[in-house]
Amino acid sequence: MSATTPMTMIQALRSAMDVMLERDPNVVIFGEDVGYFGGVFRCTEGLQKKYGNSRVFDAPISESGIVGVAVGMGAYGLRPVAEIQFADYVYPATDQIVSEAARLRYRSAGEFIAPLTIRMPCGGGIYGGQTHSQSPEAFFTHVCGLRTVMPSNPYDAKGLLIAAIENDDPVIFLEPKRLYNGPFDGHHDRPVTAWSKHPLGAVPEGYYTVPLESASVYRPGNALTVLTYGTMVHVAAAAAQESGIDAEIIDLRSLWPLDLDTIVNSVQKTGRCVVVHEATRTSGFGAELVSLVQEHCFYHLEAPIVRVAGWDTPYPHAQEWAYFPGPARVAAGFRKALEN
Amino acid sequence: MSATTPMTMIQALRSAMDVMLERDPNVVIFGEDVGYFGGVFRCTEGLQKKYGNSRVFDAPISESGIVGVAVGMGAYGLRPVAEIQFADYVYPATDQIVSEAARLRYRSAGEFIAPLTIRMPCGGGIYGGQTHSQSPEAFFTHVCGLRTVMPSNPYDAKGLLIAAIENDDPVIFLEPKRLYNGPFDGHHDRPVTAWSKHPLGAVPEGYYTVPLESASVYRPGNALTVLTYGTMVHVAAAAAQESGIDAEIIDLRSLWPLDLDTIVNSVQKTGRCVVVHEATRTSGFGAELVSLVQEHCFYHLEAPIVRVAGWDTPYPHAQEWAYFPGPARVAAGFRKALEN
Amino acid sequence: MTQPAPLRLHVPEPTGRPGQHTDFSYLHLSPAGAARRPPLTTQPAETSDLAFALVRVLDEQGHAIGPWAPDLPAERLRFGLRAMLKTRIFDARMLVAQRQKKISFYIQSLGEEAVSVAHALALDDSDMCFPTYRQQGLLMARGVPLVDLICQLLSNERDPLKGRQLPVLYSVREAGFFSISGNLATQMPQAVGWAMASAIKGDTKIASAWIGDGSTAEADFHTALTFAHVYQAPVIFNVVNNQWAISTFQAIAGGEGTTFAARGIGAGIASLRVDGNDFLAVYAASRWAADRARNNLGPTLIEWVTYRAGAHSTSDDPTKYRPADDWAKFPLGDPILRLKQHLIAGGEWSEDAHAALQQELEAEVLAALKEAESFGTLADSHVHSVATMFEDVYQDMPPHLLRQRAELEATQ
Amino acid sequence: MTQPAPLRLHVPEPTGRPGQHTDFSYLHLSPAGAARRPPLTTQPAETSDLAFALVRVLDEQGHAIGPWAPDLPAERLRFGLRAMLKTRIFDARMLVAQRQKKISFYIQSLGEEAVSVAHALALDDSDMCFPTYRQQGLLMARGVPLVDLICQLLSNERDPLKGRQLPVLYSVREAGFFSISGNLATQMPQAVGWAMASAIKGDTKIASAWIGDGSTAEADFHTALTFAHVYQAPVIFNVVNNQWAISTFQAIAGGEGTTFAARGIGAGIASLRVDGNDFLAVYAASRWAADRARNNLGPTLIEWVTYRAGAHSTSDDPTKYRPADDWAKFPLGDPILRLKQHLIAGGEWSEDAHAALQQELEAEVLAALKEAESFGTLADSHVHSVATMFEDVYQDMPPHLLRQRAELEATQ
Ligand SMILES: Cc1ncc(C[n+]2csc(CCOP(=O)(O)OP(=O)(O)O)c2C)c(N)n1
Ligand SMILES: Cc1ncc(C[n+]2csc(CCOP(=O)(O)OP(=O)(O)O)c2C)c(N)n1
Ligand SMILES: [Mg+2]
Ligand SMILES: [Mg+2]
Repeated sequence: MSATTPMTMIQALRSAMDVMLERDPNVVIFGEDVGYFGGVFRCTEGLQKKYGNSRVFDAPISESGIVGVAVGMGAYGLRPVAEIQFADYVYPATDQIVSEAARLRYRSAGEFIAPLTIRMPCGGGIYGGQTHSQSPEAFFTHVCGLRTVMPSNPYDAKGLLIAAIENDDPVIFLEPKRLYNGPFDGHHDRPVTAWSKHPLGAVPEGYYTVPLESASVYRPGNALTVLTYGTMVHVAAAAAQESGIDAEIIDLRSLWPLDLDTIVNSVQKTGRCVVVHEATRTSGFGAELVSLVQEHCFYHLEAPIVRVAGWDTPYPHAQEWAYFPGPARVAAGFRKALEN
Repeated sequence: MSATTPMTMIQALRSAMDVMLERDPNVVIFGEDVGYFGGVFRCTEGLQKKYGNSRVFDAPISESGIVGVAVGMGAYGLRPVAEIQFADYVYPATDQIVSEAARLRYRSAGEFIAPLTIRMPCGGGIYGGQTHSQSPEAFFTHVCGLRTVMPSNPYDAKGLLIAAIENDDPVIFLEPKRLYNGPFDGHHDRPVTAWSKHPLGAVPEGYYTVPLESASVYRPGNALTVLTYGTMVHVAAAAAQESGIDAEIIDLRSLWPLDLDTIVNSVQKTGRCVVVHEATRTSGFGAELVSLVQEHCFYHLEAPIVRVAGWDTPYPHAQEWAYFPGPARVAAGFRKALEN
Repeated sequence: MTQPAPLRLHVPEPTGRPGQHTDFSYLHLSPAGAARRPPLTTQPAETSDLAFALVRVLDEQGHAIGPWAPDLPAERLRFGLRAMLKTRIFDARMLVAQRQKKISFYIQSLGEEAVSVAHALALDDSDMCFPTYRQQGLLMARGVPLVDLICQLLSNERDPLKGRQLPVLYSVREAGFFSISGNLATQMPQAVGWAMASAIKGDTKIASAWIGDGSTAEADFHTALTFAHVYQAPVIFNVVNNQWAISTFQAIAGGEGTTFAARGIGAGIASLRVDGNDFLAVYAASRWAADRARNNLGPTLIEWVTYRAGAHSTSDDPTKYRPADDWAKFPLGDPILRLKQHLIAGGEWSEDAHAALQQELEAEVLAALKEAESFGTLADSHVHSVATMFEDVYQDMPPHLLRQRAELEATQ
Repeated sequence: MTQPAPLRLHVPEPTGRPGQHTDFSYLHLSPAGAARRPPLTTQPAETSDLAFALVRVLDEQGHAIGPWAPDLPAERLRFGLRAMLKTRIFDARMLVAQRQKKISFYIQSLGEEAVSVAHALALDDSDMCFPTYRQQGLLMARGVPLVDLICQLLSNERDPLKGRQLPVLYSVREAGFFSISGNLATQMPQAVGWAMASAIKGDTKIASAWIGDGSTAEADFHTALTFAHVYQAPVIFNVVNNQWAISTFQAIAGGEGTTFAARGIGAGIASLRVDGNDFLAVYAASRWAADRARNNLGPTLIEWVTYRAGAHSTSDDPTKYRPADDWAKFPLGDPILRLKQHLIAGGEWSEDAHAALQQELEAEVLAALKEAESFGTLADSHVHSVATMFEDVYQDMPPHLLRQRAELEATQ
């Protein structure tokens, strides 16, 4: 593996796209404002200049069109990497994702495939209000044929994005925007820490992958198992540290299909489980995790599995930090899982 | 309550709309082919003739437009009842449902509301293949601000539809198409039975409601609790009868918000639980039900909660009956829940 | 202004309902030969007139007249006639098979054969078609083996799509026929993306996409126009205006007082309105559009004016919502009869040859049906194994699907 | 044909980038007074020329000329000037407040004030506007109390939207100002539905909807056109072509070689392209459209040609993607200066009066800000209680939200 450099998540994502544009002439990148300007979060900055505007270009403001043309490009043989400016704006593309990208291989019995990667920033914590804060992963995990991925750090972001681009299935690639510039642990009133201070902010410069369907144990522990992903990995870590509870934190990385073995092994060891996500609770992806754990580890469970999640309300602007499941709420969830 | 008549589910739904068009001049009905022709499943037959074409009319083939204009009508003060021809075709309307109808009251702090009812046939069993068979309820239950309802018989269908139309929240009203003409129990190779032979096929002619957020105990029992809705209510009943297992079958009717008390009371009594739905399993609404039961009844559970659901594949045409969770698979789920 | 009158909702109605006679004057036809033929390099906005006119080549006597009359050898015309007739005979036979319950569902293209067959002749074989469920003519023109198609219809053990799709939702990659979606209009932006990909790669292949009048109301239609215009994608948009979308008249999709071709003009796309039952006009307009696309001159939209002569599908009964004899009165006639008349008028065809061809094709279709049936039908449960249901969801089967397949096998 | 050359992808570029000068000739301007004014009863297709022309009233000297020159008393013009100036001053002051971190986010409408203010003057107060985030001019023209607006911007305890929405996403039902969505273009079909409802009820109210050039690429724009055309809904579509959508030039939304007004023609809707910085032209065209709608003559689409003089929002830096001095060179000038010039030319206004007005409005805005700040800001956490977060999700709070609210209160 090549030498590592400290990178933010934005730089790591950009590096992944750079590497893939270089390696594979079939990779193309487009989306709203991604071309000349380089994206509202600057993830594609400089790529148009480097690879030209038929490889990296701006798209009309039409999420359905962005995904729709990506499906056609995929069928042609390209590997489109499309950006949706905010995950909150993916809904117009639902039909092209659910009815088309996800089912093209199946319905054509393998004649046509849709090897797309659809990147989108998700999650709150930037005072973005109800339309710049959502985490819609549950929708995607319900759709067979899709892969859903969410990194929690620069190293994984780059390795997973390369793996996603190379994968022949359509991949929904969710990027927790609050992590773009630092490992946010939920303490919004404290100074921002930098990725350069985090071990997973050291990123190889060249090509490497983090395999899909593999979870990582972010923090080993014995008291209980935490199943989480994205920003909440860091919040859970803060909760563990602050509560002194020896939580084993599993960063799922790939939400679906997922790495069930790592989950089952951990819960069978700890006997207790807390599921944490930022998305609204009801029918969130946490419900699937709870179901899997109780199906596979029922006789090892010593207490009910606890869910800590966003409330079942839109993400409010002014009350953002009462909505966001911060370390205090996560730690309360830990304590609940340790009752009895 | 007025005199009852035997009605199919189609007749009961039509009767509900007829009653509401008559009672409330703000009720309007539209959708693809619903006007002159009366709908591809004939649910609105005769209504345009009776109420005129500014109350009941055809819409362009645009699900996003149908829901979008319904939101505007609702804001004006009408009570639109929109039909989506098949639930499989609701995806183009996702943004108008999720970002608009569901959040209009919230984001305007109550200044504007979206009192829509969006009817759509769902479920398989008619050899409709992957685009005429889907059950997308899980999506809707994840969206705060929406109500999701699914009746399993003519009596409930009419009473729930009237309640939905009268309700000021947006209601997704899913109609299991395989039940339109008879209480289908999953035995596709047996002759179709008629609603006129079923007690819940006797429907009052006039106005009545079945309250939202209320489940019904379709079959009392002691061995285990079955949480289900729609077509699967009848399949579960067949499974209970054929297996001789004394299942208590709860017909949720309102999926979300739901009647948690009825669920908890039953599971605390039986100590065992099977969740059954036709939709794909992963991140299906069953996952939320499993989560709720394990959260609220953990110490009463004697065995893992079992999910019986559609496989995580598109709904195939030729292998339809291997996909559909019929009585044998449901009964196997019962037996699994009784192990240990 | 004085106090205005109350507003009222306008709900378009067809000019004929059961028991009445349709007044087809709403079609605004031009005579054959009347519409001009602009150069390939025309500016899109300059085709405005053609989006409201009607390009026609064949006159009442079957003569080819005017600037659009193509220079097509009789050989090719006979090939086209054969493909159209084959399409019609195939449709008729499959309808019978559906009534016999061998096939679970069917959609015919009766009366619209020219818009796919003649278009196919104007494309290269490596160009990709993004069809709807009513372009079986493309398959006939491109010579796809009938047995393969019928196996798909029968959902049997040789169904190339493994029983996964409703009958008629074919996918034939090697014939440049994209997998048909059950969701209307989704193929439109996909065709644009495919065409953009060809341009990105510097290839020479173009795409051609199909949509019905009713489905133009779907957002994806407009999205496709926008993207095609912005990137000048080498794509052709075919709007088959067969006047009906199940029970709704084309005015419910927005055809009243304007045309579907006009949508293209608004989006900056060169657009034509063409007699879709005139084989020569369809060929000529398609060729014009294909040449534009292939020469980096951008997309073209063509509205084909035709008539859905049959029921929408085998689930539909059109006598419930429109006059039963509409097709007989439809002013643009029958595409097969019109091409036949043209060939006979030119001494290139005869009634006898036609009768012989008819017989030959009927035998061919029947033989294919018989052979296909030998591989079973859905009704007799000779279908792909249930285990195949779990394949192709992903490239590699993930553990959860392996578990589910095992669970299914355990309860079988 | 000979073997064609390789295809290539066309990606539109603006005529100016940082360090260059924008060539505004792409705008294709007509002189003031040149565009004809058709009768209200015109057929939509007959407005084609006007969708490519430019309706203008004010000439270089500030004189009102041509058939569109409206008959508007000086009183109303001064009212309009005041509302535009108030909008501009409000914007400027709120930008400062944002930089001071009193407000978390802001979007100004600099340079586009006429398209909302003059339009508002052409509507009745009971007509409903379906705006985007850049039509604060409507609020000023309709006299919404500034303190209410600023409380929304401050997300404070008096925020009428209870802190739920980003700043500027107002909802003011009693001023006929529909709740602004953060999701682009969704308001378009909603406006059509609202207008259809008015028609269904036989009322006389009409709807007016707003969208940016970039957002016309969203499917909902086209869907709205289709439904409005089909049902002849009493609605006005305002496309504010301010040349930019964040960093993308209007050609990326499909403005190259055509106009946004032309989209309406294709859909069978009467359409105009109008100088959006010409207060009189905006009023006249708006009035024409409103009169058509109110008289059951159907929808109208108007493209307002203007320029987004400021940054997209406080999160944006336009010098990264366009020449910094573009606005100064924009050929349609500044709507406030142009109306001021017209009034002064007619002896109805003076530099002194203008200066006094400016001072008065600055004081008014400052006073309102001060009063609003007395109810707190987001920064100092004087916001609606966290318990309110659970309200208005449903009409009545369901048990699961009661439980969640209790859970929140327990961990606070
Ligand atoms: C998204 C979606 N909505 C609705 C349908 C149901 N549907 C199938 S065909 C059809 C009519 C289409 O009419 P048109 O586009 O005119 O094509 P034609 O059948 O006339 O060839 C409808 C409404 C569907 N398949 N997909
Ligand atoms: C569905 C959706 N996609 C993307 C965005 C992000 N976004 C917000 S404003 C904007 C640009 C809109 O440009 P335009 O329509 O021209 O309006 P203007 O800002 O120029 O007034 C974009 C892309 C959004 N809010 N909603
Ligand atoms: Mg049609
Ligand atoms: Mg703009």
